[in-house]
Amino acid sequence: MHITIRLFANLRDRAGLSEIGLDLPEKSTIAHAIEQLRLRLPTLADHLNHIAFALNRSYTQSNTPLQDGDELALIPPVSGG
Amino acid sequence: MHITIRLFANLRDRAGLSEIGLDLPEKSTIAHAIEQLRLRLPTLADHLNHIAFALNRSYTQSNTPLQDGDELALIPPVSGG
Amino acid sequence: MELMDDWIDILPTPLPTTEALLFVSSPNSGGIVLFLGTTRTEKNAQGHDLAALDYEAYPEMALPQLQTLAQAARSQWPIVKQVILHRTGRVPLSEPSVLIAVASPHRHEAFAASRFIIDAIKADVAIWKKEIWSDGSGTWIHPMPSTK
Amino acid sequence: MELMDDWIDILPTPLPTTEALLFVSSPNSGGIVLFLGTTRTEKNAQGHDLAALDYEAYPEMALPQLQTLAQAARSQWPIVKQVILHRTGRVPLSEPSVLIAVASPHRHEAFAASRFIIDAIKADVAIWKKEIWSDGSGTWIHPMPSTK
Repeated sequence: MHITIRLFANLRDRAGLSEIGLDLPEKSTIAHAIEQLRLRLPTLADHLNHIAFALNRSYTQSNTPLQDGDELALIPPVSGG
Repeated sequence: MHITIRLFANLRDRAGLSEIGLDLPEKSTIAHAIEQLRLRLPTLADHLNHIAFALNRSYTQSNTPLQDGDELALIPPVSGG
Repeated sequence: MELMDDWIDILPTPLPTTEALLFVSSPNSGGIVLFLGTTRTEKNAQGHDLAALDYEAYPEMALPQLQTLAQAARSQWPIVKQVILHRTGRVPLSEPSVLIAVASPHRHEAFAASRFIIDAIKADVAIWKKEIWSDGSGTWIHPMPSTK
Repeated sequence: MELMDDWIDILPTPLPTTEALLFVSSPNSGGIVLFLGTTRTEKNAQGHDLAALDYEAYPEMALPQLQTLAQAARSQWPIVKQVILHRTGRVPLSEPSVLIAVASPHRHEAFAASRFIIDAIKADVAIWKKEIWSDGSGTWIHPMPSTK
């Protein structure tokens, strides 16, 4: 399956990308996707420890299974307002 | 001595006056002035029970002695804002 | 006592909201709270609609009271700038009768100070309102202590 | 769900304060609270002045989050009208990055609701700020849970 990962703020700046596509085996979870991302973009590795996950625009946990076409957003601690 | 009494809101409307001068014996207190006022303006009598007193623009008690030239304001319950 | 940073007045004209917000804007402020007090539509026991409010002040006392309130707010919170304006005379229902604007370093201070100021105005300051009904009659509002 | 009584948006332009106050004005309102979030001047460890803020949103998520917050406020307080606007892109220090306006029947409701909304925005909504310093360098602000 294919998912899209969206990057914001410090992650986007570090990666130089706001979006990245990942191909993953069936039954992968968010945690599996993050492992793949660490390999593909090692520069992000140090910044993936305090993030939250939004799957298709709702917060969720890292053990959530993914489906083809999902949009997974990595949400660093927010600072709006 | 001579003092000036200032009237506001319902008291001013009832009296048809915003200000009234009173001549009082020496050593009169605010309470004495109010007794004089009841005699002079009986229409106010029913409305003098819940008022506060401001002597020369500061709140004070009814046993406060008056001095010549004082401005005594009768302050009905306030409703600004 | 930072008098140039406080704008306090009793005015017979519509309250200048835009000017108040400009006045409190400051590079030392992290948050601005503006409070506008307005009056709701209402019917009286005779079925008449509330048409307007008439506000009367004892200005020689009320203005120093507002200034004292401003100082009391400064003694409790680190206020950068503040505005306290009260309107007198006839006020249409849609227009504010009182305006409070507070700028402070952190937002909670501006919320707390502006709420303190409006609560104190309603409790203590020598200003009265008369409800004017659609038939032209008027009712002075003099809340008894137990109803406030 | 009273959607016409809520104005909620994320905008790349200066926030329209006057329009927001007009929007919430209503004959059913007894008080309006407007909150404007601004940023204080500051120096970094290198002695550079804070020059501006850059705000970035995940708009497809942040906008529904703001709408959910508006509904959460309505479920807790009898809100007549409300506005929640957040600015994105470069924001000069003197200009607000966030605007909340709430009109309610009684003043305490508008104070409580506007404070609830700004606190929730800062805690949960997918928006980030980067401090831009006078030497052109930038620092993303990602508060750790313990420092929030």
